[in-house]
Amino acid sequence: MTETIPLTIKSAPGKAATIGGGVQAMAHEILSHLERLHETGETGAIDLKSLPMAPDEFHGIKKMLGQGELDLTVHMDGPTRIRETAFPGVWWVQHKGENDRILAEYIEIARFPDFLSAQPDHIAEAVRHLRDRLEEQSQGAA
Amino acid sequence: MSIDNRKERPTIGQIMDENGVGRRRFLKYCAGITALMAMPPGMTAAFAQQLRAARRPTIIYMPFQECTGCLESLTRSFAPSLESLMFETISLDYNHTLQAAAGDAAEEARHEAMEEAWGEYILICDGSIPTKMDGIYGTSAGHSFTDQLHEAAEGAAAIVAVGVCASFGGVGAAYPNPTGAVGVSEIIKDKPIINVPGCPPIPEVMTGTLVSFLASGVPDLDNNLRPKAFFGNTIHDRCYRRRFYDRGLFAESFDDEGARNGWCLYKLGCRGPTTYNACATIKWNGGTSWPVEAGHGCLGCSEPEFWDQGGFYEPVTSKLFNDTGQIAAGAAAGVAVGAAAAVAANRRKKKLSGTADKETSS
Amino acid sequence: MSTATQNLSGAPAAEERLSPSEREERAMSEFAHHFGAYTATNLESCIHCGMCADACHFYIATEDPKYTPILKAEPFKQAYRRESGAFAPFYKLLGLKKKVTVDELEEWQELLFDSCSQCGRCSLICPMGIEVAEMIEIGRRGMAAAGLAPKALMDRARHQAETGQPEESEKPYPEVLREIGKEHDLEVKLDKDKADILVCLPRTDLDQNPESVAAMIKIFDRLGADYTFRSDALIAENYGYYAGSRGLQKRITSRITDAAKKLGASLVIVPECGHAYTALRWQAAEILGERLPFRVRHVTEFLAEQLEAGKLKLSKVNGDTFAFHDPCQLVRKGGIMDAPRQLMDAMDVDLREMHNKKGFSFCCGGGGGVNDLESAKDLRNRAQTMKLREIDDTGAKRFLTSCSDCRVSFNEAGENQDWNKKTESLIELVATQIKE
Amino acid sequence: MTLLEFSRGPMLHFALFVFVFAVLWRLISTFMLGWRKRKSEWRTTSGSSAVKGAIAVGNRSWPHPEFLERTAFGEAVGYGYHIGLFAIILLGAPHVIFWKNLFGISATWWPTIPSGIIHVISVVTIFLLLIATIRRYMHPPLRRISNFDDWFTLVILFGLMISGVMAVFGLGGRYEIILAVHIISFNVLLIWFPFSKLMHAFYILPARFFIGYTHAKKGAST
Repeated sequence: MTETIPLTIKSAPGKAATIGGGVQAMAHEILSHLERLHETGETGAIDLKSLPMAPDEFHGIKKMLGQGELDLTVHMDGPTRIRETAFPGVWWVQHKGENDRILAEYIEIARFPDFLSAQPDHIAEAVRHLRDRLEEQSQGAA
Repeated sequence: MSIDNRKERPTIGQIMDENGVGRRRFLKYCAGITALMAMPPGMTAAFAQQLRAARRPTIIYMPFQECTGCLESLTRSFAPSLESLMFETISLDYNHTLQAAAGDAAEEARHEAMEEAWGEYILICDGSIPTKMDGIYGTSAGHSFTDQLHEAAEGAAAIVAVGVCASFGGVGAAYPNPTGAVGVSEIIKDKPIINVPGCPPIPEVMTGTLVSFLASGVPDLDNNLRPKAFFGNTIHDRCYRRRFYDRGLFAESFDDEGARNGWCLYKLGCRGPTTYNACATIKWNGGTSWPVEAGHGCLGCSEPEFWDQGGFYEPVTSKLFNDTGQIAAGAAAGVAVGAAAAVAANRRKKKLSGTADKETSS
Repeated sequence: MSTATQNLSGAPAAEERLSPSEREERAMSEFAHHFGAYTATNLESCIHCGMCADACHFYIATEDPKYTPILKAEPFKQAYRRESGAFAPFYKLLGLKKKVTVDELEEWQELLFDSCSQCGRCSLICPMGIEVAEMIEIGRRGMAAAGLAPKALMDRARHQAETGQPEESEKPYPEVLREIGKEHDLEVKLDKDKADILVCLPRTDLDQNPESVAAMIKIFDRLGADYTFRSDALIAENYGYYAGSRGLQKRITSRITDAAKKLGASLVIVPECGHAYTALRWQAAEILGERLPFRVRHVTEFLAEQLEAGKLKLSKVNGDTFAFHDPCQLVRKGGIMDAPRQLMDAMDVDLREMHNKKGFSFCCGGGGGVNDLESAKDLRNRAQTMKLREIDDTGAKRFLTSCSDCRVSFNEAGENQDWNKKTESLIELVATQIKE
Repeated sequence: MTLLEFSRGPMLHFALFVFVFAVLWRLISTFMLGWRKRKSEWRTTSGSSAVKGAIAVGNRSWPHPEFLERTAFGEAVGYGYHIGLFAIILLGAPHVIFWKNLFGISATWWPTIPSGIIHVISVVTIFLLLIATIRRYMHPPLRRISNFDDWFTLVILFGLMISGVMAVFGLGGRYEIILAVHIISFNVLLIWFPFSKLMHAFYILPARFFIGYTHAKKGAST
């Protein structure tokens, strides 16, 4: 039982130590979120836009997190890109508006990115819609 | 006016559905807004839900002593996209400057709009209000600005003071303030007031404030009544040049090596350390750039007494001693009093030591 | 004022009859006499760093904070702040500095007399460069003026001013001197009318160390100097200085200076006594307010000059190792840095230096009149213990010094603590090694 | 008028006035109290004594090794916070700007230390001041001779240092308020200066010179 289970990753995580303190701190924050997700299922997120980061730090974090299996782009008033990092459960989410302007960019720690899930109020409405449809049908049948 | 003539208005969610705006498009828009407001990304979905449930607001936009710069800024805030739709949704029911109607027709339209949403509309004020000589420095439709403000404020759910003038008096209140100009909060005391200062304010901050008010009411405010979400940090705290400050690297003039290297502009009068605003993160012109990035220090336009903080090119810590005469007078007086004290002490010594000296001389 | 003259007339009970307010007034008056730019700079400079405590043998020996040197100067400082400092009127008006009261002065008597030997080590450590010892000395002067100096010192000072010797002795000291001469088969040149050199003697040597007196006579004889002792100016010590009384100190000093002037002497020799040196070498001219028409030299200083001039020839001491105690008043405060060592070098003395030597030497524990105070006995014993240990640490067999007062102190300490060394006089050693 | 404007406007003006006025008052009155003419036969001439006096001004900065065993700790702490304070005040970038503005000089030669180093120095200096304070309280002679002057001066220094650090690190409230508190504590320091032990900054020169001079004349140890 000593053999390690290999993670399926596209690019190996970079070495954070060579980048600097800011990246280290970020890595620790992600780790604590990830532990919580693992133990309690609680999700978390870290906003990247509000952190005053130097470009090299930003790239340092990107490099450290690496690239996982998924890399989706959704076009919707500009591209929204959702990447799974080399650490499953850690997602890199970037919303761009028209003209490639970044609206929001954050790291999400969750089983699945919230943006892609159906929201409760959406679902509530879907329940209503589907019920209406069925009623229409049954009325039509009658 | 009373609440009897109020009209039921659709929710924002309904408007979005009518315009065929997908839910994820809306969610994405909200992600942008929450990011602007530095809300945790996990809050986005909840925020979107609240915003969808909010009713389409009525907005009354009242210009006073203003230059239309803030309105220019506001109307330029949106690229033709979902944001513009949001803007239309919260569009102005009354605005002097933008609407086609003029004169009595305009006044009538305003009163109608106010009546239809009495007690629920948002009043946006732009410009300072002159108070000297019963406010005759600013009148419109035969009423002074103060009277108009009082009337419009009465039926408002909240007031948003847009720009440094409406917030704190701004340029109108600059020394010597001939018209007795003040900000809205000096006159209206019984309504929630949100200040969105700046000259002009960042457009995203204006819409962000409005949207967050729609979703969850009056946001957390600082002691200058500014939303903490946008005005919680200084420019200096969030400045990308901060690390040069920390390393003691400063531009000494606008054309020196330091300026070319993009070093800290503190010594050139940057007001970053004492200015609370979101320029460093949200930036201007759709995130293109902002003053410090363009090589000029912050002027501190979102702060009270913006115009009276000393020269723009004097550092924050400056505006110090300029009266050398006073120092010289102090020095001269010190020497004189010191000499007098010594003379008095020597006289006292002679008196006190009279016996002792006699003792030794005997 | 009548009280003043009474004091000077030396009526023993005069100062005991003073009322508290008279005492306060007199202390203030004496303090005021010392107000000036120099003392002011010293008093204004203190930053209360407490370092002077670490220089003081009395503090180091006891670790009692009240022995912090600058604290001893407090009455004078207080008087200065209230009456002479730049903001004196405010201190006075707002009551920030109270008048120096008799109670305070009485409290300070122990600090100013028992626990200060005027050794001046504190003045060396002060990072601000304050002459702490001098400020304490002024404190003593205020005490003396107020009639609050220890009776043991005051009585002796008055006696010395009146009669030339501090206490009645079995025989008058000139008589004692003559007998010592007879005993050692030496001719005593006493009371010559004219002489180039006036030599004084410590009364402690006359009382306790006749060998030392004989050594002085022998040395001056061998040098063939034109010298004399004078009955009216025989005793070198100045109890007026010990007690802090400016008036008495001046009268006692005048005995020597007047005699020297009468003799037409060009040189006055201070014998092995530290305070006598300070009193005559550095304070006589100041207290008399005139330049002295003669030079004042300590005997070691004089002998070193003779050595250099080739007039004094010394033979070598063999064998033993020596330690030497630098008397504070001669070395640290008096500036006789090299003379004793020049003499020892000439005798090829195998000198083992103490850890604190020359200007940094610890006091013997009994200088400045402390030896004369019964009340100070315990305190000085504790300081002496420290000193004896330092001497023993040198590993030297024999122990030398050049001050009779220090010898008194070391002898007392030696007796108390069963110390195995005898304190010897440098002059005696020179006398035994002097070549024909 | 905001607190910040008050602190660096009228209050600073007032504090500077008091400082210059009272410092000169105290110094002038001290040095005009009269000099005694000394009459002893000196070992050295006045000229060479003056040289020795000047040397003593520098020499006293370094303790004699004989005393170090007992005083090294106190000396080190004292030295430490003095160096710290001077480095911060004279070489910290915002302070340099402050002085330049105050004196109206451009002084492009005036160097600054990178803020990161100043931050470290500040924290160390506060720590050393704290040790000095504890020592003043714990060390018996120090405690015995300490008075209001000593304690109050420390309070002001702490106020100054802590508000400065808080302003720099953005702690405890809004920057301009903390900055104002910082400048106000500086003003209080300026006003307190001439009446307090802080005057040692001026007296240290003449006092050391005098002891060097008078001891040289006697040949005594300095």
